Amino acid sequence: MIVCPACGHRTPEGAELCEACGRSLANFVYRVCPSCGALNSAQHVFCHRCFAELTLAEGEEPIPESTFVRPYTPPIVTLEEEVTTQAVHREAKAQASETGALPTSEALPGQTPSEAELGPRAAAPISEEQAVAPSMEGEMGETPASTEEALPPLEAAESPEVLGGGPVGAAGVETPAVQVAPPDETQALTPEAAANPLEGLDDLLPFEPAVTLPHRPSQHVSAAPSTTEDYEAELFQQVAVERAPLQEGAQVVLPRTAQGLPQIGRTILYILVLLAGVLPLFTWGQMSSFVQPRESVLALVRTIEELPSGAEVLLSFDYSPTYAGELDPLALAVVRHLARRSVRMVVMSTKPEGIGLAEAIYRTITEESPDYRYGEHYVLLGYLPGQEAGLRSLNTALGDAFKIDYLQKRPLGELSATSGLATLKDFDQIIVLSDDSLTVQRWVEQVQAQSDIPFHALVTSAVEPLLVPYQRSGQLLSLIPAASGAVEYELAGSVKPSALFRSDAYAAFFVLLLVVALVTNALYARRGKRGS
Amino acid sequence: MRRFLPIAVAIICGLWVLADFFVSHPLIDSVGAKLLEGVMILAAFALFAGILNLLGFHARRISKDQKDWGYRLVLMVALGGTLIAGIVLPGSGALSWIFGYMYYPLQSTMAALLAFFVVSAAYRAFRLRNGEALIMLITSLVVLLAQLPFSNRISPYLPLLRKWILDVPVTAGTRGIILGTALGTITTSLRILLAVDHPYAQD
Amino acid sequence: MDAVLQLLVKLVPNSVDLAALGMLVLFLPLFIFFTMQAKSGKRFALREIPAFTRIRRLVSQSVESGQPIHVGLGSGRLGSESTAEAAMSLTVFDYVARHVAACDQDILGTTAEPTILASAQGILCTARKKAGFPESYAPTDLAFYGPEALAYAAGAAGALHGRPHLANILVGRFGSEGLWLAEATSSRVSAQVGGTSAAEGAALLWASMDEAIVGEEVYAAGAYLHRPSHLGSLATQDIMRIVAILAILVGIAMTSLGYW
Amino acid sequence: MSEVLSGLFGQLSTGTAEVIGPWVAALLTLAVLSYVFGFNPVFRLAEYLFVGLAAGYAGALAWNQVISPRLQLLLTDPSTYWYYGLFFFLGLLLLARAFRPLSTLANLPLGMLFGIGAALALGGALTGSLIPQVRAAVVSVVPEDYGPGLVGWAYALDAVLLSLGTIAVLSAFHFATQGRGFVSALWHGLIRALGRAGRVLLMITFGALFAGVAFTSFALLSSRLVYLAEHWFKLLNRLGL
Repeated sequence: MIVCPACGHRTPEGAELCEACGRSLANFVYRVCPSCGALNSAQHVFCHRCFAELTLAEGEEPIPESTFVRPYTPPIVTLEEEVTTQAVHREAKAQASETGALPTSEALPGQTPSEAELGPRAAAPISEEQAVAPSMEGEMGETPASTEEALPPLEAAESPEVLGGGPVGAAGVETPAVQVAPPDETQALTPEAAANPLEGLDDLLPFEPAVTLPHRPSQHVSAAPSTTEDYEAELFQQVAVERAPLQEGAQVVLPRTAQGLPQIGRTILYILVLLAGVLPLFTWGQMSSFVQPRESVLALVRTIEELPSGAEVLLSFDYSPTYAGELDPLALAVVRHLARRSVRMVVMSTKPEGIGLAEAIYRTITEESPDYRYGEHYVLLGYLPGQEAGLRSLNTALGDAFKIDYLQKRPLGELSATSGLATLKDFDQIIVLSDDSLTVQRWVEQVQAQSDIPFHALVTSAVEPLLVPYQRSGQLLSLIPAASGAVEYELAGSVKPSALFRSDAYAAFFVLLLVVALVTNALYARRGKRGS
Repeated sequence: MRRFLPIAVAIICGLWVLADFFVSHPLIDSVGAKLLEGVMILAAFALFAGILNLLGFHARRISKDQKDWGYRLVLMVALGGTLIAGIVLPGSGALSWIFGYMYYPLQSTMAALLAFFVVSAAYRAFRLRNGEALIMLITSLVVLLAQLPFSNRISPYLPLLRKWILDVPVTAGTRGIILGTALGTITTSLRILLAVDHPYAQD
Repeated sequence: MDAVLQLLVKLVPNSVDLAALGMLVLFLPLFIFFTMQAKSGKRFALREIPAFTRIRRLVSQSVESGQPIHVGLGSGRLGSESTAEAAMSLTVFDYVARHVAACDQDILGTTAEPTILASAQGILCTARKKAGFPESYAPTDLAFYGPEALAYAAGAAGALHGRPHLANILVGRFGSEGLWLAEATSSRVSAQVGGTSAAEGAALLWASMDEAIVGEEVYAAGAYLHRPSHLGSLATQDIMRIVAILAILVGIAMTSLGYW
Repeated sequence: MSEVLSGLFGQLSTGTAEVIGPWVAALLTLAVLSYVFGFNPVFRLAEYLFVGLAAGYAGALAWNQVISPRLQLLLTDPSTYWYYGLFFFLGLLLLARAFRPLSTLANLPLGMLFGIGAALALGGALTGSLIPQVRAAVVSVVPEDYGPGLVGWAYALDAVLLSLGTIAVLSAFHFATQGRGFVSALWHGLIRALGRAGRVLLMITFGALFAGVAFTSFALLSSRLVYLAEHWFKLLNRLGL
């Protein structure tokens, strides 16, 4: 398959003239990738799309590298010709968008129909071919010697020095194909055309993955530039500095700051969030009189109130220090409530750091109520490794999973809080505090489903939405998001308040988000109006 | 050989563990368990390779451009110090001091920075560029409002609405995502197990 | 026949496992058939996923402007259940690395998982070698931070600090650290593209990315970028999707009519 | 050597370390919160410190819990635990990745990780996600199954929405677009319509999850601020103010 460099039409192998525009195709050689079918320029060793090695056809010689730095002689295109080829090109495009369907053999994933038609695979060879052409022509010795001298080498034109070192973005690759105007043609250009040499060309020069061109260090030309070269360099620079004409459908990549927040806006926003956070330290819980506990919290409070004194509750602190800030207040409230009811608590964790967090909470409890003692009223069992398998082992025998306790390293039978416990079935309630949905899921599947012990999950607000189905199915008796849950629990269980005053902060945060939503849309609407 | 051996190992180990997954047979089970333990050991070694990379990365940067050398030095000293405290001096209390007074506050405050980032992300995400953004904006504000401890007071229907949203559309959404992910995971794993893809076998 | 069944029941005692095995038997021939087809050059049209188009453009832009791209590979551990997701993040890295290496440009990859680090180093080394610049390969073009998720986000944000990068491409397993990283670096990159498969992380990345990849789309990265053989997987997924939908519909009908 | 060091540290820890500790913690918290004013030197110091500590801590954990106990087993009873030697060898090959000439040696352990991981992912996706989630989506849509009267109808409607919603979200991920022919056009039209509904459900899901994370992260920030306030409060107390 040969792709015409001027109009992009695909002509069967071996043809000498393009079927669509009639240009000579004598100098164009392509390689079809054996694994993905993409068209590659002759000098490619690896497919530009799938990176498979391109095999050489029989008798085909690998193109020597030295040809790449030969002087560049562009195909001579008169303006008239250009217009016609463009027309053909547009027609083909219109056809493609009319039918809408992608030709299955050519469809590229992830591209709009028009792009797939002209996209990298078809497009790359076009502009690339113009770059290859000179080398081929040079090889065949058809180029008149005079043009060869008059024109700057391709590589030099591409090198950054000529571009003035400025960031050129997409222009860098597209323009080498543009600077092709040969000297005699440049003079023939009409004034309008000279003013914007790219006019009408943008369709012809699609956004091309530059990676198809192997990078080679530029070879510096030692000779002083001729006047034509100067003129061309200037022209090229003009073109390069201008915003590159984008292919239809391509997006202009705006700097992100233009779409999002500038740094100053960011700082203001962050200070507002910080203020919302410190607000309760000054207002000290003005909103707390509005707090009204929801059903799920009330259910847990009722359950604990109804427990006989001396009942056994298993608590599992399955959260990491990252989320301790949210779960600690609720854990403290629940443990305070349980301690007031003189319920016996057995504490464990399925996360290594969890037991340390539990220890800190119980230190607070023993400070507050000194007659609630370790060993007699509560025991820390420790960390239970093994995830699913670990939890399953609790079902059969507690003593297998934990031989000694965490703080005093004594056998469980010696401690009065655990002496009567054999398996999980001896617990009246199980309360799990967790920061990920998977852990709660495991508890439900491995423990709750096997033993039917009343089961409560206290989780971070972030994972609560994912666990709601378990509450609906009745496997979780209560599911409490910790942030608001702590505030509600302190009120409902009338335990010593330590998180209640945070309700001010939560209210402020919601108002802040509401304001953010309004402001961003107001600014967006204004910018949109100005833009139109 | 350089590519053949790793591919063969991948296929054999993979198929063995897959068999272990479905079939219970003493030989398969015991070898399978050993392979899983091996994965744990390899991950630990990989971690040390990662730590070497981290040290090398920053040492190289210090020697190359000398910028930020102070910060990089702090990183390397902290890393080395913690490693020594944990490996050479276990049980001296040094590690638990580092954990309690340095690591824990740093970690939990880094997590707290998410509050800022969530708000600045909301600034972009809440912009009504299309219908999708509108749906997302309304849902998140309703769910957030109903999450507040006084939502009952605003309207008794608010928590009910939130519960319904989480019960029906959100459950459907997450279930759809999980099912789709499962399909993708299965084909991706099959590609590795059948050696269609072998990203590990590099020259 | 009976003996075979009995052996099967004896070997696979769990009913879920049996159903799963049945699914696998259904999957396998489809997968092999479509992958063979894809390998022999058969193509089919895919719906557009803007994020992948964007990644292609960003890579071209990076090569042209010389600004490196940062690829975040996430925290999916190889050798655990998140291997598939980790493999897709490596596929995306492979795509970026090969294109960037062809022009001997810089790239930065970061990961929270050391097993990914070792794997990505191999990929980058091969890419540099194939492009003809083996001497440009440096193992430290890939950085490991972590393994704690937030330490990764903090470390990667620090690594992006010195030099302006063109884009963040975050594909793989990400939780809240994805949002952390994206927002902390948003003023220093001009585009952010990425996604993850789990719902929690996907929601956050959707909010913070310019173009987001959601859920199953993560596993399509290879087919959309540079691995036509992955088209076979997508065809299999599409068919199995329909099988799953039919299973749900039939199940609902049977349950409602009281057969189950 | 190590006894001397730990003795030294033990003496320190009883006195100074416990006094310095809370100060270090409070200052580090402030340093991280200084991010409000952008990437400033104080924040960057905390950032690099955190990265170093996290890596060191994980390394110490991996050594103490994974490598060291197995190394001891291998050294005491090599005939039973020979396979640990094999895995240690493979682990060392993994370290070779950092050195260019030996780089390819790491392919072998990586192959093992990929193979086993793929098997686990495959098994997990089949038995842990695909089958249970399909089963969970199979629910009765007959109102009588849920209760009498309007309540039953409401629940049945929910069940219908839930199942249709799951199907819609699933079709939102469909990759192929229309091929040739009428049947294909019809089929893909249906899938696309369902997929559009699925996108809406996805957005609702994302909105709800985003709200959850927003609330959690704000609670974390609030906790850190309360902690700081308490720290300064205690300090003022101690100074007798």
